[in-house]
Amino acid sequence: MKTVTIKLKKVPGLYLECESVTPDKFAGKSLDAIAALPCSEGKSNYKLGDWFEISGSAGATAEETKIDVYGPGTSKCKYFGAWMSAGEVVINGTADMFTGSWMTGGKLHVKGDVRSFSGLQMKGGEMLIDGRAWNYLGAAYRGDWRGMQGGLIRVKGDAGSDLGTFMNGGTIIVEGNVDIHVGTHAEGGTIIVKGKAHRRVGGQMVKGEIYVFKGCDVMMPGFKKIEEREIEVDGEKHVFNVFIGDLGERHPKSKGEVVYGHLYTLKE
Amino acid sequence: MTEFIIKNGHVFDAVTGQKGDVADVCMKDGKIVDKVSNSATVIDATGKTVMAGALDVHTHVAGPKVNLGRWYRPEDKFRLGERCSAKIDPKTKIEGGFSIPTVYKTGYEYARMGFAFLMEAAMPPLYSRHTHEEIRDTPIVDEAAMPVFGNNWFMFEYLKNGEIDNAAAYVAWMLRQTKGYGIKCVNPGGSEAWAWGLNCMTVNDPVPYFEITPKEIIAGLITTNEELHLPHSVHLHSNNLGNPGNFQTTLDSLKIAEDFKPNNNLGRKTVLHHTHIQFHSYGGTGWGDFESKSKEVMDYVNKTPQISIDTGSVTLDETTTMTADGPFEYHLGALNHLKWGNVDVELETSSGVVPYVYDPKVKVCDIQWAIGLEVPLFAADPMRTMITTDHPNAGPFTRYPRLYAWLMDKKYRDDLLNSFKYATKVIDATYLAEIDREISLYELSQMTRAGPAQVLGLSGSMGGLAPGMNANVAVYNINPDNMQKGIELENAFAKSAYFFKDGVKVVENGVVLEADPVVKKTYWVNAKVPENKQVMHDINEKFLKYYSVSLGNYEVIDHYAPHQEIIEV
Amino acid sequence: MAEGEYSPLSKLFQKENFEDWSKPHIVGATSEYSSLLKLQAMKEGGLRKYGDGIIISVVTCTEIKQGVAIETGKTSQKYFDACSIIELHEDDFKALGINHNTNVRVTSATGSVILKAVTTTQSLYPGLGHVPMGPWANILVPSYTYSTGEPCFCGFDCLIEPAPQEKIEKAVKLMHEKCGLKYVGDPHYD
Amino acid sequence: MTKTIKNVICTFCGTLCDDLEVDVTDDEKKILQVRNACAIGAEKYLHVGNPGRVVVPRMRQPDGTYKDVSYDEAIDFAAKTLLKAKKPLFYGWSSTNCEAISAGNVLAEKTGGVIDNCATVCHGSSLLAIQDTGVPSCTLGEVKNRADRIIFWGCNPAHAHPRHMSRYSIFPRGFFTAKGQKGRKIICVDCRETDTAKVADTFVRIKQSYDYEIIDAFRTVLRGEEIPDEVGGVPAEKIKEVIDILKSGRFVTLFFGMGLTHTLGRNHNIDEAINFIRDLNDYTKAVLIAMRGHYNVTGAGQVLGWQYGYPFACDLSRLTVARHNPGETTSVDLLVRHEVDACVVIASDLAAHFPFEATRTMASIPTITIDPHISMSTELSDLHIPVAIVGVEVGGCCYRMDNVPIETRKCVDAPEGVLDDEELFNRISKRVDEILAENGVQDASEYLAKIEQES
Repeated sequence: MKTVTIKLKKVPGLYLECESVTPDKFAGKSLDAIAALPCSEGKSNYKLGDWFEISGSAGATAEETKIDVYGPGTSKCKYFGAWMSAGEVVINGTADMFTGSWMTGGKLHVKGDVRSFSGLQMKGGEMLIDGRAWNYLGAAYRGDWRGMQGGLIRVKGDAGSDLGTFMNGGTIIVEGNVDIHVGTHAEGGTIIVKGKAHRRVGGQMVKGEIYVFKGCDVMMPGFKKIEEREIEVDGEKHVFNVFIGDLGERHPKSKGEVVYGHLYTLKE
Repeated sequence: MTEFIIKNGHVFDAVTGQKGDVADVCMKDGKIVDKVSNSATVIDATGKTVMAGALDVHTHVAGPKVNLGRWYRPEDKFRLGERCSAKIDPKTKIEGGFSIPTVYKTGYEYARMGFAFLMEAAMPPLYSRHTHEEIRDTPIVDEAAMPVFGNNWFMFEYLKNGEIDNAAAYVAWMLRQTKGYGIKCVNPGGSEAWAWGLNCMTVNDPVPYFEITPKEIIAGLITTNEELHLPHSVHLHSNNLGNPGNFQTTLDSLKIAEDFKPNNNLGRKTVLHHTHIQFHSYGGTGWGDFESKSKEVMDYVNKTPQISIDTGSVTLDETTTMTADGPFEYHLGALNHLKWGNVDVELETSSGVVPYVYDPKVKVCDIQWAIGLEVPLFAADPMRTMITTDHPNAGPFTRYPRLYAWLMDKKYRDDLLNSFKYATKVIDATYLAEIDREISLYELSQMTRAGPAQVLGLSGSMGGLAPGMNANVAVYNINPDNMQKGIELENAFAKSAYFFKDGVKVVENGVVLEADPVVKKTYWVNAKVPENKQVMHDINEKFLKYYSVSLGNYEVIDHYAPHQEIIEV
Repeated sequence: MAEGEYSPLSKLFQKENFEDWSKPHIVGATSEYSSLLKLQAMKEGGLRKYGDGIIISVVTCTEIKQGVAIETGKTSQKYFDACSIIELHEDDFKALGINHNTNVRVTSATGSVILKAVTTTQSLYPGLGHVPMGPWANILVPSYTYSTGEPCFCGFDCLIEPAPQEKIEKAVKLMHEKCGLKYVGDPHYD
Repeated sequence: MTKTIKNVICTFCGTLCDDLEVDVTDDEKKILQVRNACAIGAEKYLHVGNPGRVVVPRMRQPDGTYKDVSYDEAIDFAAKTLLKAKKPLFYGWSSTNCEAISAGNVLAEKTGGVIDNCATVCHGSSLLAIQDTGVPSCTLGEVKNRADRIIFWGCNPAHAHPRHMSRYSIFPRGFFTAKGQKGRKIICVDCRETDTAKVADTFVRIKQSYDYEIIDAFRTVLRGEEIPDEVGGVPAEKIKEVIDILKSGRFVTLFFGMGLTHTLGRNHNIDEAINFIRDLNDYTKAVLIAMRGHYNVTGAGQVLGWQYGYPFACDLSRLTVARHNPGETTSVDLLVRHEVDACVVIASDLAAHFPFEATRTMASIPTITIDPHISMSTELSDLHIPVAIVGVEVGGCCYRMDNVPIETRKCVDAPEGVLDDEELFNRISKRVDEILAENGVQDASEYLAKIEQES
């Protein structure tokens, strides 16, 4: 696993779009070829070399390439690891919007926070966020009914609103608390929230599982409690209240009986 | 204006009868001429194919439902992660959208494929100002739009009482107000029934409250059309679109045209044009035993000379269906549970927009694709058969080159047919496997140039290379002697070597040279009818009581169509 | 208010009265969280007293007077009268201990301004106030948009404290001071 | 003697009433009388020349005063500011005609800006919801002729659209609704009992910011499932009663406004309302219409739609691709996150209607305001360019709240020497081309690179 280290020279004035900071774009390139990759701030088109000090060497293929990102202004850089399919990206600090969006594989580790629209329409791969994540984590692009299809997103801190909108598959685990609208329009996949949800959990949900350990303030009227069951979730065994939901939404039939979304809250 | 001469290209033109023989085409002051002075710029077209500018008879490129489609499909500009929005040529504007392109992309892509004229298929009269604004902003290609009359309250009353001269006076007034081109009839009676959530499934279902059947509406509209000697025939989208077993309704609708004769002095020989006939030739009782009935429908069409059709072939892409047939879009939305848009227009029509994915792995979509190719291959008279995809319903117009390649190369289409997951089921349900016919370049020029020009009544100025016609000439890198096959043929049609619009070189090697060359015209028809007090009284009364817009603000003034081409009839 | 700094009120929302919610956004944090505070306060017997003021939820909507005043002119007296008011419910007047048409200081998570408290013909429920859309209302509106682009004009919480002596600022002067620009009158409207 | 102009279109709110009559003096200089207009419309026509009207461009000096400058100076300053900026914001467009918007889009593409209209602070959430679930809608004439069940959810037409109720929704006698108000059942759902609620038959008072839960309860009852006995301050019996009223109607219409778009959940409230109307279509005909605020905010979205494909928040700053990310490219987010370094406010008042966080950023970056009157934004901007008022001094196309285009009429001449919007944008675009040609560069990004090399 070859490592390329890039360090931001100065904090961008407005913001920086670094779509080219992905193992796929770095693989098999020399240092000055990497430095020639494009990045832009509004109208002005720059080269990666203008903004980043680049060292180390890139692997032959994307799997063998690891990218370490340092620097004070990473919180103003967008599209880190977007459309990456393999390899590893480690961001030591906060990353701005669209981090790891349209990701199909590989590992993305963000040591700080991640702003909105990260992990958008993810198909595979793994994303680990040590800080907090903002809104639309693992959601779908505006207007698209095919949301996140696979992969794993793990957030150690809190997450914002609209978590996993239009989700079709994959798993999102949030250790902290979550804001409104969890798993809206979900059609599959699993969302595990170890903390507390504010309101509107599982609105318009068709299929899929949502675990909210500390429950939510106001339950959706469309959810009905059916039973209490012990389930093993993310390595821990707990007894959960099981709700089926959103009864206001249209639910398909598969093999004869109707498919519902499931909402689990801890039984204390 | 400069002069051009295109030397020794293989010319295919049905108007002058040239079937690929090497000849020169001369252009001066925007018109085709016999010869030019030696100061003309020479274009060497050796080993290339030369045709007139193509005409698209039926496409949804401008209007309120097209724009609702653009509004509510941002992912169409961002298709599957790779951006479908970019600035392709140095001088042109940013182009956007795959199934519903923005007006700039529409104009530039049609020019790159060598198209000179587009017919906007459905224009709600109340929104005609919006349609004309979009037509004005579409660069390069000439355009016209057909207002919809099949569900108009005035037409219901006049046709119910058989007052043909009142109906003719109303249609003439409406064409002047909306700067429209001809009579479009979508799901006659059905869209008005949809205002109460109902529909007319066959030709004899009466419309709620107005008690008129689609058969009477179609017959009345044809009579009115011939009474006014309009350049284009009635453009029909019959009832029961898209349901299995609807080929019977289609045949009933086509039979209505038997006892009518064309009556105009613009060279039109047909009385009824049935559009996107692929959607109307389905057999079977449900999606399980869904099969192709294109043979039965095309046998009837080949027998009756006064009917013309356009195919509406499926191109197996993720696209957006949009039509003035409100009830059909609601049922399609209930079928695939995707986002459903709907706009009902007061006193006039309704419309619906639903995305649809023609997935090669789904049996029904493959059969629809096969039907879309069988229809032109069964056609006996290419002059009465036009190739369209009812853009964007069956597929985006940018797929026309692939459609031509499928029709002109049997191996290219059979490879796809046999690659389907349910290939055996599809082959049993359709005729495509047995058809060996390959469309020739000459037949293609009839289907896309001379045929549409004749049906639209424009054969005097468009669709051919005879002297005096408009200088719309397309040159493709196709050598008829050793014609490319499959994907190369498709790419050759997609990027024309040269394209001249009204004598101005607009495209060279697939690159559009200027952002907005001032060559675009808007066509509309001004039908002269005697003064009719009764109709004007009805119009004033209805506008006062039932319209939400006052009569004084209904007309589309000249400011919306700066370069007009008025056809006096 | 620089990045990271809070208005006095939002300190209240964050720390004392309910669990520690870490905000998703630092500047202009929404105080919609604080409807949690109201929820909690309502459980404890309805009154939302805080110091000598009360906490209510505020909505900003359009008004016919405000619409007409826009056409008269944004610097006209009619616009000043139409937009620098806050409508409260009778119980809230009693809770504040003031009578109608007195000035109050209204503080939200992102700003505070002086408005005139008036009664309304369009009845509210206790705990809901209404400020007509305008420059005064938009000093209070938090700019957090939940990543949809739409700020929260309806349903943010404010602390209302009686301030009979203080004067309501004119719109342009208010804007200049808050933006840190030197206010110099203009012949067009002074 | 006076001249009467008929069928004048009132250019204030989204209802776009087109039956006004304006009396003007013979030399078409002054408006004397307006008939058939509501209070707001009348005020607009009778106070065209009020003290706040400006006729010469004003440039802000360092000491805070404004000095009159000529149009050419103003246009030169505007062109240079936009070219120097890395990412200019073009906000507003809702109170001008569609021709000016097209001309403005040309300028925005040349200078790589973000084009955004008033929908971001008005019905932006509705447009996001339409992008998720589509919109079953119709024209206002269909409502007038057929609707017998009307719901006003979170909107107050008595105050915001005064003539809407008498022209389209409650009182008119249409083709199938000859009994007018008697033949219709009006339901008003809001957190305060507005003046519209006083006209309605049933008023449902809900607790503020619980719309999403209540509509979900409506849909659950519609599917025949059980709901808790009290949702968002509304008892379950009330919900069932409203559902029965709606199911018994032949044509249900839902009008919704700021009550749904501005409260907690934003686009999801309208997403849920659209799904509710779509479910109702299984029982009876149901449509919904958004109560758009300004008279041409719909037109701004339509022009941007057919030219670049998006309803609002269209980011052209990459000069080669048009992008749309509400939450990133919308005006409030751009200003609050300091992602734009120049701003053009056209035909709207940013400072008065944006949260103060965003206004403060606008005051700190070079700003050009294009507005006929003095407003909050003009006092915080560096340059104020006056233009003619659309609908009074200039014609042009505008779009009503149900997307119907109507051509506005010119009643009086503009004051001496005042340009109209379209003319102004064409001249700025020409000036931008001249500057690019002088520096021998192809487009704005090369111009910026050239400047950075020199500095």
